[in-house]
Amino acid sequence: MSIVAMLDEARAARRQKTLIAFNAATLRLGGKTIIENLDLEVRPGEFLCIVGASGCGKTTALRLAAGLYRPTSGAVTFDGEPITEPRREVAIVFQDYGKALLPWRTAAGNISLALEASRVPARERGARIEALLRKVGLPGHADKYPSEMSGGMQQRLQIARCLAQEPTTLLMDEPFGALDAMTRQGLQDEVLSLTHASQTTVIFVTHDLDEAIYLGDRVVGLLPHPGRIGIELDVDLPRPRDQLATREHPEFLRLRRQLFDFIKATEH
Amino acid sequence: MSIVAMLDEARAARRQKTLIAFNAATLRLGGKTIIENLDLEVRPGEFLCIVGASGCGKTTALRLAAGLYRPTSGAVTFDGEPITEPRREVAIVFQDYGKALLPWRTAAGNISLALEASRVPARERGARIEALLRKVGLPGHADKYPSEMSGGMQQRLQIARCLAQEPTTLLMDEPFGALDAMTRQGLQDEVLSLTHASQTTVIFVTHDLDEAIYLGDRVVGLLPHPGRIGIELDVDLPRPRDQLATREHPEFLRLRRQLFDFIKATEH
Amino acid sequence: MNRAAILWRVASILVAAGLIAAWQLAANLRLVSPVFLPGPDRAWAALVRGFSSGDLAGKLIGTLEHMAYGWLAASIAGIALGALIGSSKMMRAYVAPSLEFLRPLPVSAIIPVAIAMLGLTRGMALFVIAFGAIWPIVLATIHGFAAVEPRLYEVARSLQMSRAAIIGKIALPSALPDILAGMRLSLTVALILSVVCEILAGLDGLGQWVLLSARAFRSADLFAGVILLGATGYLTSIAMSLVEQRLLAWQTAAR
Amino acid sequence: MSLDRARPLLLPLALTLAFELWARLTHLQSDSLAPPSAILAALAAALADLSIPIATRDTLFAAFAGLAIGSAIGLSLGIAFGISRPLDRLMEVTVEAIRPIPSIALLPIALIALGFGYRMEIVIVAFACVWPMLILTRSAVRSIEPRLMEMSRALRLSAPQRIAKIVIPAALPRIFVAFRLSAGIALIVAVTVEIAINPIGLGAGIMLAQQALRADLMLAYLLWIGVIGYALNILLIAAQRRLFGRAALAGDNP
Amino acid sequence: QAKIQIGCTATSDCASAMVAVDEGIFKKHGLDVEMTPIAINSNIPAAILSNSIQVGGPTSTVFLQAVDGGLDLVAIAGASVMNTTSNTAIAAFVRNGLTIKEPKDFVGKKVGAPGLNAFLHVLFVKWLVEKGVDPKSVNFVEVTFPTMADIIKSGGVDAVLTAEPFVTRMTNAGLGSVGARYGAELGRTDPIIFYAASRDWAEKNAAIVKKFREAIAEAAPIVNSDREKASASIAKFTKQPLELVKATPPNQSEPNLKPENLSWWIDVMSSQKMLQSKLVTAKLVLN
Ligand SMILES: Nc1ncnc2c1ncn2[C@@H]1O[C@H](COP(=O)(O)OP(=O)(O)OP(=O)(O)O)[C@@H](O)[C@H]1O
Ligand SMILES: Nc1ncnc2c1ncn2[C@@H]1O[C@H](COP(=O)(O)OP(=O)(O)OP(=O)(O)O)[C@@H](O)[C@H]1O
Ligand SMILES: [Mg+2]
Ligand SMILES: [Mg+2]
Repeated sequence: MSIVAMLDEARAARRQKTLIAFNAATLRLGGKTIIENLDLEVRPGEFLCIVGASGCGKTTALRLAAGLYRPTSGAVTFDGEPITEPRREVAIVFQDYGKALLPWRTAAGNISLALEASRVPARERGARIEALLRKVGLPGHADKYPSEMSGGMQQRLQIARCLAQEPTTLLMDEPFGALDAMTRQGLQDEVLSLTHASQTTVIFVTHDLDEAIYLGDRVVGLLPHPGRIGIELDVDLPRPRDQLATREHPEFLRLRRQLFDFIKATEH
Repeated sequence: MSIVAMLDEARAARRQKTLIAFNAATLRLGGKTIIENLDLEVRPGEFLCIVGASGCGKTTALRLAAGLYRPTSGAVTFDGEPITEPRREVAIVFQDYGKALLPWRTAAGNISLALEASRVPARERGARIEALLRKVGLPGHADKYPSEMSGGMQQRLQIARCLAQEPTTLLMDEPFGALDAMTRQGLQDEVLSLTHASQTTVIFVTHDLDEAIYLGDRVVGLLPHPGRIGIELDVDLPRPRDQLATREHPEFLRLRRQLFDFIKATEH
Repeated sequence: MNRAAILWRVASILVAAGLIAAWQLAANLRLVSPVFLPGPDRAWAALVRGFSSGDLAGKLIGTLEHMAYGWLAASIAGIALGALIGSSKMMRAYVAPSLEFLRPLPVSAIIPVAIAMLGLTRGMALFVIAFGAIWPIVLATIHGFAAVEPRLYEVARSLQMSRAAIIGKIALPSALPDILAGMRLSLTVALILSVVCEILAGLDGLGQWVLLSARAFRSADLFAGVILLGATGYLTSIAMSLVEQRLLAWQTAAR
Repeated sequence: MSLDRARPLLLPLALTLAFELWARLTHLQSDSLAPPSAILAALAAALADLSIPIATRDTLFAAFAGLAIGSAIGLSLGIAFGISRPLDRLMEVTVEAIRPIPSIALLPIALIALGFGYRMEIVIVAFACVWPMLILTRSAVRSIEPRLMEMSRALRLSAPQRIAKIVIPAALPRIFVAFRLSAGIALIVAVTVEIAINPIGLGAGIMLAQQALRADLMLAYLLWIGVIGYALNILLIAAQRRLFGRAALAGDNP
Repeated sequence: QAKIQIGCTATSDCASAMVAVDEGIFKKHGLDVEMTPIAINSNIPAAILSNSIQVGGPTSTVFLQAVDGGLDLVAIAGASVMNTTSNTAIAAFVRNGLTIKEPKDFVGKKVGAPGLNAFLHVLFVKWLVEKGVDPKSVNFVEVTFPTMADIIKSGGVDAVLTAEPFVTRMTNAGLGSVGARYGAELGRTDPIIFYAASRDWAEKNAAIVKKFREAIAEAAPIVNSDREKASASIAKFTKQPLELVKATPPNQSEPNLKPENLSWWIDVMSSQKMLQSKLVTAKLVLN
């Protein structure tokens, strides 16, 4: 076996193991270090949740993974290659949903944008848009403009658009922040089943510890000033998860307490 | 006693009892009835929480109380008079915090806006701004532009601006939606102690049932399509509330379950 | 940052130099009669001659003065007018239509009327320059006012801000990018109109120089004037950029 | 209702009346001013003998053709400069130095290169229309909500898609302002070129009236140009409403 | 039928061509002529060069400056010359409240000329020089004919260089008085405007030039003798009211142009530093 072939094999193996990797990634913005020396690997198909105090750098880390920022030093790689630009197979749900929707397009039009981007023929779009709207609980709202929708509806619309992209990787920044408990639980299960079925890799930022544990294969807690990893917990809860059973699972409660203590300690 | 005097007295008594009143308030927007026949009275000094499924009309109801919408029929009164315009003693925390901040002013400048509006002399502003920033957990961020702040930080900045107004009535629309558990609990207690000390009336919209019960004197649950009252619960929990004790109180758990069932039933 | 800015400027000047070289080539190949299109070499020589032996410097200063005053007047009046119309339904109903009627009137046709009403004075010239240069600012301001995020107006209402405060603290800053773009446009309009006024109303300035050169078929002199106008335009635009950078710092922070 | 409609006319009517009174009282005698009644009479006469309608056709043809060409160029450059910082910086000196060149100074060259007629006028109008379009479009593109641009990157929209689906709709209200401004400028420049050189259209009419010392006719032409500009503006705003509906909602009302 | 376009400004100087069109004289000589109104006289050389017009009527000053600037133009026929009538029509009109008794009273005054370095201005400067006044001591500004009355009335300038019918109109309106009949005092008979073409065109179309000359020669006497006809043609071409045209005699038409007729202008303009090269009169007129 030649060395080249061996190296190739080794690379393939590594690739198998990590899809997105932060290697000592550091980001400075406006003269301040927002993220410092972040090391983090996300495996293909993994559901990774990021929690942390407000302003600790969760959004920033997600933007690095999305290719919207480039690290000042260190590297962020996707499938072994440095990320320089957003990729089509990666969908991003922005935290400020109100700003990420096209105000001049209806709900259907906003979803259609993603379909147009991946050149889905016009006649197929209608049916897919309808299916997606139903998935996020917005059937019958296709003709509303974002300005005529409530905050939670806008947020769900943004999620629908990201799903329309049929991404292999989903980056979600507090996607359920504006939703009531029931709607939120419904969407949690929706996202879980969708990503499980298609083996989608997810990085999920949330401030809700229960949600992080309920959804994640792993939960990472960030420390602020500058953002770095403070805790990393593997979630060994059986799948499929269940809103009642999982949340009452002793392991769930143990992890919850652990995370809670971590967050509490980071508060100034 | 003359009839006029009697009527006057009766009115005074009623005024004592209600500060904001919805009388069969109905609102139609874009051809749809968003709120229908809403009857609701808020007493002075009361802390009223509104919950409900996403898109059920919570924000709309709050905007009616704020005077940003006028009812299509029925009336919304403040202190006995119909509300036609926002009042200075009523502060509003908007749900879409990102849009409600002036992007060309720093954090300090955004708070200063409220002080300028109530003609606080320039030399007093600095100290008050600093105190307010500390109160919402943003000390040292005075010179940041909103675009340089995280979602949660922007949300807290908006709250600080509303507090700067020194309102007698606070209308808050999911003010803590983008905050992590710890920051959120801190601010909950902050708001509770502030409003209690100054006898501020609060209408508080949230999708977090625990939060609603923890904070409120009363919780109202809205039903969607069109928005109307579906449940009304008085919260008989001792004050001051406590993050640990209150949340473990049996009455808390009972109310929580009741609300949860209500919300669950409203979901389609 | 600073070094990058200088490098960019140098690169930009190189691009312009390339165009000048193309102009020289066109002149050398006599694509257009040299009587009408002199090469940059001849234009430059005429420029040097104009400064050393003629009174080109005086003419330039005259034009700069007309431009500056006219532009200032247009800016102040334009922003005020735009703000009034943008924030008042009444003004929109009663005054705005009349403005739309005045807007397309060409300055060259206005001048005789202006002379008849105001006499052959500097005031007349400044009025005419301002009249022509006001429109980009008025339109941009009106639009800027209309495009303010509605949530911000609601914030202002709930703070019970006075109308003046709403204009000064919400609408104007929000419209500032639009207004500055309008002012940038009207700066060049003012420069062009200064020249036109000098030509049509016989005021002293580059316009006269250009006119007399054109009449005497001294194209090199004419292009010396044109070069000065270009240089003036570029320098004022740098000044505008600096102002924009300062006033719109928040916009760059957002990127 | 009818009163509502008349509101825009109130101010001009009042001014006209004042002017008429002033002209009567002072026994106005001027070669460049005339009382409104005389102006209206001259306008009616010139409309009746078709000299104004024909001139209007000539002027509008040149103005529209120049406007179309100029704003297309200005729009594309404005979008390109707005999107690409490097391009903008590279072209800065060139653009800013060419922009202030008054076309009136270059008229003789244009005349010699293109001769009398539509061609010369169209070229000059187009030259003048490029700049407002370029500057305002560029600034409009720059102030698009950054999150929208990020979203378009995340969706990996191709460059043409990004321009057609995000940039232009987002900048549309401002682009329309620029277009309305350009339309006014096109009319102004067309008439100016006609006054100075080109023996066609409304400008030539003004010129001849001026030289014939027919102040009333000259002002009638001016009045007519105002009417055309006004109508043009109303038309543009109506078109804006129709074509773009909500997208242009942020635009201003007439 | 050879087709040519003739470009003239709205004055009576090209009356011979206007009459030739109206009376069918051009047609008789086999020329299909279209008259093009030109706004500003100094545009004529450029219009000729772009072939928008083949023949134009530039003033002597415009023509000589154009040739001096390098344009290859030739005069092909005479149009109008100064004579006693036209010379007395020229005046420096002074506003009320100011009296001018002698030339040096103009020193330090603001004088409006309808075109700087154009016909009336050059003549006036020549007159000042002849009367021993330094033209630099007079402050000249440009004032177009239609605005003269308003500007004189408002006192914006002290005097304007003008011609009939403006002199009479302004006098009748009581706006001031004639300060100097400098045209009459100079008493010249040199050409005001003549027909010119590009040398290239003229040499290639010698036959057309010949016909043109014949037609002009036939029309000129009509202009000079039949004021009715001349006025009608002028009014038609310039769109000026007929009464206004009739009120002033048209400038004298003179179809013959000799090279030496231009030498006076060359001298005057050279002394006023308006010409930079040495012009050879023989080359300026097509023989
Ligand atoms: N463009 C910027 N320039 C300067 N500082 C910035 C910028 N963007 C973010 N920051 C700072 O970086 C830190 C992290 O911000 P980030 O948005 O990543 O927080 P977060 O963890 O997402 O918080 P939240 O939960 O409130 O959304 C904050 O302190 C913020 O002020
Ligand atoms: N301007 C409008 N025009 C038409 N419909 C509107 C408008 N604003 C809101 N709606 C509709 O009114 C309903 C209630 O909206 P509202 O914003 O009050 O909901 P909400 O209870 O605040 O929901 P959320 O929790 O998601 O913020 C929604 O169905 C929405 O589509
Ligand atoms: Mg965030
Ligand atoms: Mg809401």
